[in-house]
Amino acid sequence: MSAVKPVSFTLVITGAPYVSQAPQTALSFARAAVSAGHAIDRVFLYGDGVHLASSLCCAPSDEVNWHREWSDFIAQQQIPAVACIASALRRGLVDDGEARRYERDAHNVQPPFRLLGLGEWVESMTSSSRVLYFQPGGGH
Amino acid sequence: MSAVKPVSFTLVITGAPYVSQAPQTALSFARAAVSAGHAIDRVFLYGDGVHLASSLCCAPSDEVNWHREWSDFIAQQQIPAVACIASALRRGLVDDGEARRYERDAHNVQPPFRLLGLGEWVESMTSSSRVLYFQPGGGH
Amino acid sequence: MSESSVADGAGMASRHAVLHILNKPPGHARTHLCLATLAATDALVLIEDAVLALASGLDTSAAVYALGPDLAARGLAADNGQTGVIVIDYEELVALAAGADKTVSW
Amino acid sequence: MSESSVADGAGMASRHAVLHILNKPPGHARTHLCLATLAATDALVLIEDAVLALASGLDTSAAVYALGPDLAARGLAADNGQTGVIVIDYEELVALAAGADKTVSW
Amino acid sequence: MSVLVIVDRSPYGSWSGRESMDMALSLAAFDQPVTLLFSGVGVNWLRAGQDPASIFQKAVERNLAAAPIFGIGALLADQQSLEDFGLDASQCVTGVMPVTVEPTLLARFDDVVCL
Amino acid sequence: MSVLVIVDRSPYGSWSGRESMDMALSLAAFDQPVTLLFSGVGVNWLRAGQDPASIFQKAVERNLAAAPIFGIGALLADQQSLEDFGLDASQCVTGVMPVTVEPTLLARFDDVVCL
Repeated sequence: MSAVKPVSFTLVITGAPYVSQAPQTALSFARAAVSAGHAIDRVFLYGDGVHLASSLCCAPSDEVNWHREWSDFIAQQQIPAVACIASALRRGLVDDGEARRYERDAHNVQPPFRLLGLGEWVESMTSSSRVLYFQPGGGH
Repeated sequence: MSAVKPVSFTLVITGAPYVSQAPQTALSFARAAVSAGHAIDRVFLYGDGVHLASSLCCAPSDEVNWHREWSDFIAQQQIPAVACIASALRRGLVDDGEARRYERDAHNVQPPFRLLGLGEWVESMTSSSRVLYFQPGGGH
Repeated sequence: MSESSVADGAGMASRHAVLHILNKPPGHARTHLCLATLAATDALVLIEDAVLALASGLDTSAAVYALGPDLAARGLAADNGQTGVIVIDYEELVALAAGADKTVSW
Repeated sequence: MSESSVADGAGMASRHAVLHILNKPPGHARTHLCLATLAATDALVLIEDAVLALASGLDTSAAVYALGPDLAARGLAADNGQTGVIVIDYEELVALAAGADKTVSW
Repeated sequence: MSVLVIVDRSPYGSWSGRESMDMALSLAAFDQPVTLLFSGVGVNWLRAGQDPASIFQKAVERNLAAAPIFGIGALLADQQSLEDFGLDASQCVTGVMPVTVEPTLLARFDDVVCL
Repeated sequence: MSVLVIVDRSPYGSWSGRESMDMALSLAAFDQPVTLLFSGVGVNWLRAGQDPASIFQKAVERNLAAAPIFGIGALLADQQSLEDFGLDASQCVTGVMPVTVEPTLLARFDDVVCL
């Protein structure tokens, strides 16, 4: 691995689990990056990717639980994990604070994911060596 | 309107609000159908369309609240409204009963939408005069 | 539009074996599939992003309808490059769907 | 794959100005856009549905890589109609991305 | 009522094709006549030797080969699309019938579903 | 760091194009150099005279015309795509600059974003 100089990645995920392959490919990439000694500065969920932060997704019992795989990886590696607040609210993803603000009786954003603005992504664009996008395929 | 013999429609919606135009077009169609004296047997949410049943979607204040528009229309017209349970569970939509079964501390399916199987759609295929599909465009 | 034009829409629909309803933009693989199955005696209704086909061109001998609100949203008119397209509203779309033998949503 | 081939991957990447990562299936408009911006000195990595391009054919003089697990999932091998394609794993994809001047995710 | 369910989405990159096949299986489970048609990139669902376990997804190949047992009338595939992806019958799951996609094809069915 | 944000999704049928434009506006809001490129069906975002209120959606035309005020460097449009959709500069919002989409175009930017 010494041939590759360590860099820092931000991974942007714009496809939902069990709808697109994006969260799966991103996780395989993330694990390989960490193994190779690279840093992951941030995981940023945008567009339909915010559904990866849902605490209410009930994966079929015979399929991999991508929510749990991602949550565990993020927690183990202590990677800041952000879902875009604008994408999230319009797609029915709210955390405790937004639930109060919008007077909803439930919330469904799974920590360690946090709802924050696109400024987090801009920060990655200026500070990470590479920003990669894991998107839906041609599904729709 | 007398030129058109009244028929019964089932409307299947497979695109999410604020992601695709599908729920908007479907509602305009549904309102026009009811005005013309046609019956709507059932609204069936499938695929990403299940997000229309979310109780936690917080629409931007300067945009139409499609969740409320649809809920009000369904309640006023007393149209059976179903979200496919398999599509819903893998996309993070659970009702009270499924929340208990999967041991989740919240639920986010807005009545009058109910979670039921594809058998409801099959029933529409055999009993409705026309089954129309309102799908995502070429967004992904 | 007037009620008589709604009745006209239904009358036209009754001549069409299949009413094809397309919402995909030009260039989408689904557009090709729709056109490959479109008989000259069928009718095609362009809704949502599919109305952009009026600007890029559409090669069919079938009857073509386009949903007016979707045209207006995109700054298009029926005469945007394509001739013989009939602009309809949601009421007429309902009449076409109710009057057709069969509908396919592409 | 061996560590030395990972190093090779990184070595190759350093020669490429832009690493294009494509996940759309053949026929998708994005595929055309990707190919239109692909320089002969760039590299193209096919992942997810894009690996199907090995079956349908791909016209480029740029270096082409394809993600092995996505090929296997779809029952394809590197020699499926397309010559000169280099099969890589996630480790090599990371090395390519880390070593490239710039990456574009299509 | 006989229904044609068309699958024109590619395998594994999105779940859309699976959800179409679930519809076909559901019709069959309720004893409704149903036929599957694979078109465009969708024909790649039919390729023999798929190993989706490599990307941690479930295989559909065996389900498709067993389609008649589940009550699905036929597995049709667009001849042109098969050629576009270098597929002939010997490289497909068993029971695939190539057809030409043309207007008369739809006329054989009471309903057509294409998600 | 200068960023090219590419919009190749059609207007109104999906929100994807808007979410790309939000990214461009966000970069501009944080004083990062950013350019928008419209390509394929995406060039239809640039057509003058859009009336999305007819389908109860928000207009973006005025925002695009005001792009320089928001700090967006330029509104580029693929010349071929403009022709494909029968558009010339006079039918577009003001300030659109036609370009040829080719490898050298990307070389002018440090980063390229295409959702």
